[in-house]
Amino acid sequence: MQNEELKATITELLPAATFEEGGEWVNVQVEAADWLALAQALRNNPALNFDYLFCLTCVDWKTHLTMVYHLSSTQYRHNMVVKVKLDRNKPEVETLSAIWRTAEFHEREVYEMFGVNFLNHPDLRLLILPDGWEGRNPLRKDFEDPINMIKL
Amino acid sequence: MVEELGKTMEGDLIINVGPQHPATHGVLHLVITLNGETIKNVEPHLGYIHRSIEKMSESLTYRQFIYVTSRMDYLSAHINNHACALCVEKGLQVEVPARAQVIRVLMDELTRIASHELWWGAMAMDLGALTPFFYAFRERETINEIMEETCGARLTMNYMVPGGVLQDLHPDFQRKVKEFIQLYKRKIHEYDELVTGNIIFQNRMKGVGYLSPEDAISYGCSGPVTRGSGVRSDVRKIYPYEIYDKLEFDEVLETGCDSFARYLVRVREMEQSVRIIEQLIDNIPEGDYQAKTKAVLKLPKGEFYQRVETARGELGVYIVSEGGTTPYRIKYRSPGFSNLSVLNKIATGSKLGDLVAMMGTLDLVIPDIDR
Amino acid sequence: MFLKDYIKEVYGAVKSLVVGMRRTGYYFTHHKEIITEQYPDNRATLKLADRFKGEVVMPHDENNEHRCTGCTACELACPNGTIKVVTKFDITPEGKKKKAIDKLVYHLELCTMCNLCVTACPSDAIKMAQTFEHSVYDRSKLTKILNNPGSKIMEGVE
Amino acid sequence: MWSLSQIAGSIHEWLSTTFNPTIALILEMVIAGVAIIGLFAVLGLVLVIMERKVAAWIQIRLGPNRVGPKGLLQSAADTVKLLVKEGMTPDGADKFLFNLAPFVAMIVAMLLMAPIAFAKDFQLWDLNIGVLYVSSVSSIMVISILMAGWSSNNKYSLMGAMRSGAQIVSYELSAGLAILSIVVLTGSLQISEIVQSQANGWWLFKGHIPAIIAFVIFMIAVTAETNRAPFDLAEAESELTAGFHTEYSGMKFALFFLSEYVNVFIVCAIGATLFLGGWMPFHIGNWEAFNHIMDYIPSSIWFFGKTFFLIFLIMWFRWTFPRLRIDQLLNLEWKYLLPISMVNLLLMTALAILGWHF
Repeated sequence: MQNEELKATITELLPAATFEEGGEWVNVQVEAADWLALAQALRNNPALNFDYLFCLTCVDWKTHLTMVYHLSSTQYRHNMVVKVKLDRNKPEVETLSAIWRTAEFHEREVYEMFGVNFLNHPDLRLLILPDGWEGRNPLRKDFEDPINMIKL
Repeated sequence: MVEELGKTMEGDLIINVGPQHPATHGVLHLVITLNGETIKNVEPHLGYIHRSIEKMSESLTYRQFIYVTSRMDYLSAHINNHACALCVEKGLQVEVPARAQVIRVLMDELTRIASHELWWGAMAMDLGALTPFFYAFRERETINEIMEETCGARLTMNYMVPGGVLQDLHPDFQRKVKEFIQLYKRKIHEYDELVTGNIIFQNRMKGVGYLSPEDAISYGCSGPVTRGSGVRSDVRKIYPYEIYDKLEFDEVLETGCDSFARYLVRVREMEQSVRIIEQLIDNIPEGDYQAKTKAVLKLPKGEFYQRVETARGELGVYIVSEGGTTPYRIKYRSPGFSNLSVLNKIATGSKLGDLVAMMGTLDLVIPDIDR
Repeated sequence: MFLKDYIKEVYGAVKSLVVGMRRTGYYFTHHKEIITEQYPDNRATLKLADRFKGEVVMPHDENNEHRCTGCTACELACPNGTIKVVTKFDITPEGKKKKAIDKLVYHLELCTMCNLCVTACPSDAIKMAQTFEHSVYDRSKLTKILNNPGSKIMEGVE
Repeated sequence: MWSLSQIAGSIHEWLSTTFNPTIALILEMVIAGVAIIGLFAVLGLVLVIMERKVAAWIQIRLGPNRVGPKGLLQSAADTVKLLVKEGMTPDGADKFLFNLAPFVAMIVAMLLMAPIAFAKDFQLWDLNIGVLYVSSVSSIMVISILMAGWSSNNKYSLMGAMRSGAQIVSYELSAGLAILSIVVLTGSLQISEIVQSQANGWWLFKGHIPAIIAFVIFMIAVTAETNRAPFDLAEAESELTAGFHTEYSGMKFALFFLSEYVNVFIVCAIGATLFLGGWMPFHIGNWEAFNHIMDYIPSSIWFFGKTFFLIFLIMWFRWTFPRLRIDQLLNLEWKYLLPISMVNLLLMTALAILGWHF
């Protein structure tokens, strides 16, 4: 499916979605509350069939956090990007681990690196950081490593 | 630990495999719940070699951050560098000279063979056959020497730069690569004799670690792991980059869905890589090896995503740029991380001895998982 | 037939094992194939590739002159702060002040041999050497000063 | 010509003429014991260096080549290293059993030396149930492994020990049946008689195909019984780090290591005795001249030559094959080796009754 068709279909599914121009793929911005329903629709709609979540990450924009989901379809080979804006002080979003199992691991990584709380996640624990890690989240912009080899 | 797992019952045995263990090839830590010899749950604990390359890259310029990625999946260092260089080029809209493209593809494929070579040896070693490791290294060593001659290093080459490659090919490169292909063709039948055809090996691999195509997709697996389940996933074919769309090679697919299928995919992928090298080695176009770029690179504001096929699967580089000389945020979508997440799924219910076979066929490189 | 399959299975299994043993037996009897490099003993014949990246050095000519202008391009290009350029001001014969290097400090322990400094250098003052035996007992010995004591910049290098 | 039996005889004569019979007997026992311990040490050194060289050549390497001429003293240097290492006992271990286990392994290996005929008329104890003695004593070996695995208080060790228990117990069956098929032919359990019965040809050649099958099964079974690859599940290093001897270090580890190699020697010696004629020289029918030359080679050389050939075979297995999984290992025994060896025994019995062997 071409980008224009994709846009039309997604607007049909979620009229509130806004599109970001530029970039090679369709770039959708949705509200955190709408996201789970849209995700299910994207996965289950036979014309879209986005079954492959190949990248899940978060960007800290200092004023807010943005969850970035890269989706692809192994059947139609079309790609899209979904962005969900989150409140930086209390970032919360529904988990996708029931739809794409790979989200479980990636969300755990985002949880510890950015402090995003994934609601209804089956196993939201620290994955990479050592047990008992307290304090800030390493990949946020205000985190300064006490020992930074590069800036020595 | 016992309380955490929750599912544990009376009489279960919890053992820690790793961080120092001969089978994990690095500092992977698996907490395994066993019932006798049968695995009930596998729980990976990561982070022993986490260097936060993503955070580091945020304070490095677009020329500098590439070298760090060699340390992610050190066995396909060239391909990691390639992905980053491609992503920066996408942002800069630089046209890479034809010669540089061919050199890059040649290096990528040599790296892929070297990586699979090491995997093959280590895989056999996991299953208790120590000898194949040395035979694999004999071939791998010739590749390393070719790399050393042209790139100046054997493992972390840092040869790809935005706009092309760092240096031109060494004059001996073509001759040595041809010699390697000769050696490879002369020795490849040993792989079948020693390992592939061996009845013990086949029994250890067949039907072990069943991964259905649906699960492979849902868990975000990529590379030989998905292709072993019959799912097309070769980025070189589906989203071609560089000159891969002009080359003749097959995407290796096996439908066994088990460890043996994944094993066969990798062994046959080596042959395809040799095929690609044979097509290119006599047809390296003359010209520049590097496009003219500015001394200080600045990417325009925006987001750039580039995926390539490493020896382990799909590597994605996601650069968010604010228009400065350093990336605002970089995300590496490493193949190993997603491939590891499937381990619990496929290992549950099998024997402890199978776990090493499964980990072997997932081809885990721990720095790639931890980044 | 069950028995036939059974025998066939056993025969195939034994055959695959024998094939493997023939291969290892071949190497056991053919010592020409041995590929071991006897490293410390073959130092005399060991030849490393010209491009091998062992460490950064600054070549000096016979007059103890180097080509470094102290422009700090290498320091800026280095991804992890391996190179520190300490500059001083020389007085030229005409009485002008001229920037020159006092010391070019190189931390071998931090270096990743990425070659970025060498490519960044506008006057080809530094290059990669092919040495690789860097082990020392004291870490401080890995911090090196690349320019020789008393060295000057070569005539005509700007 | 000097042979081992003559040396032993002259020592015996000298001792009985010099001392009174009781003291002479005690001295003889001491000499025998010292000789066995000496043989142990020598075997350990020789077999370790042999294994390392075989492995190296198979793996296109040079192998140890620094200590002594061609690296032959490497294992002596390793022994010195192991001797001076600290003998550690982990905190949570059952100290008594933990320290006892390597000695049990050692003692079992020593006991097994008794009935082996090293050369013509050169045997420590030619008891009339020699073969039975060997197969029964060798099963005590599993106790030392279980002891080591359990007392280490380590999960890897425990799993290795349990695996090894299952493995040794099951493979003893087919090893026993293979031995039995030769006993059927010989009609005797005494080692010297078994050797004597092969004066006109080795059982491997005289016993037709059933003997060859028995020989193959015997080799597979003893490889499993001595925990060698491809059956080294008890110490599978990629699964269980080092299995039952994970916690052992220094000399206690060396004793396990040594007893493994001595066990390999013993089973190969038994194999050589049963199938390859022990110390009997190689004869071909009526080739008088050839047979005469063969007779000139001392019997001890024949015995050790055959034994080391079998040891090499086992080493060859080890450096070629991958390891089996525990369930496959037991499948192989119960579904393949045991039925085959039972049928084989039946055939062999028929052969013996009908007198079809040479």
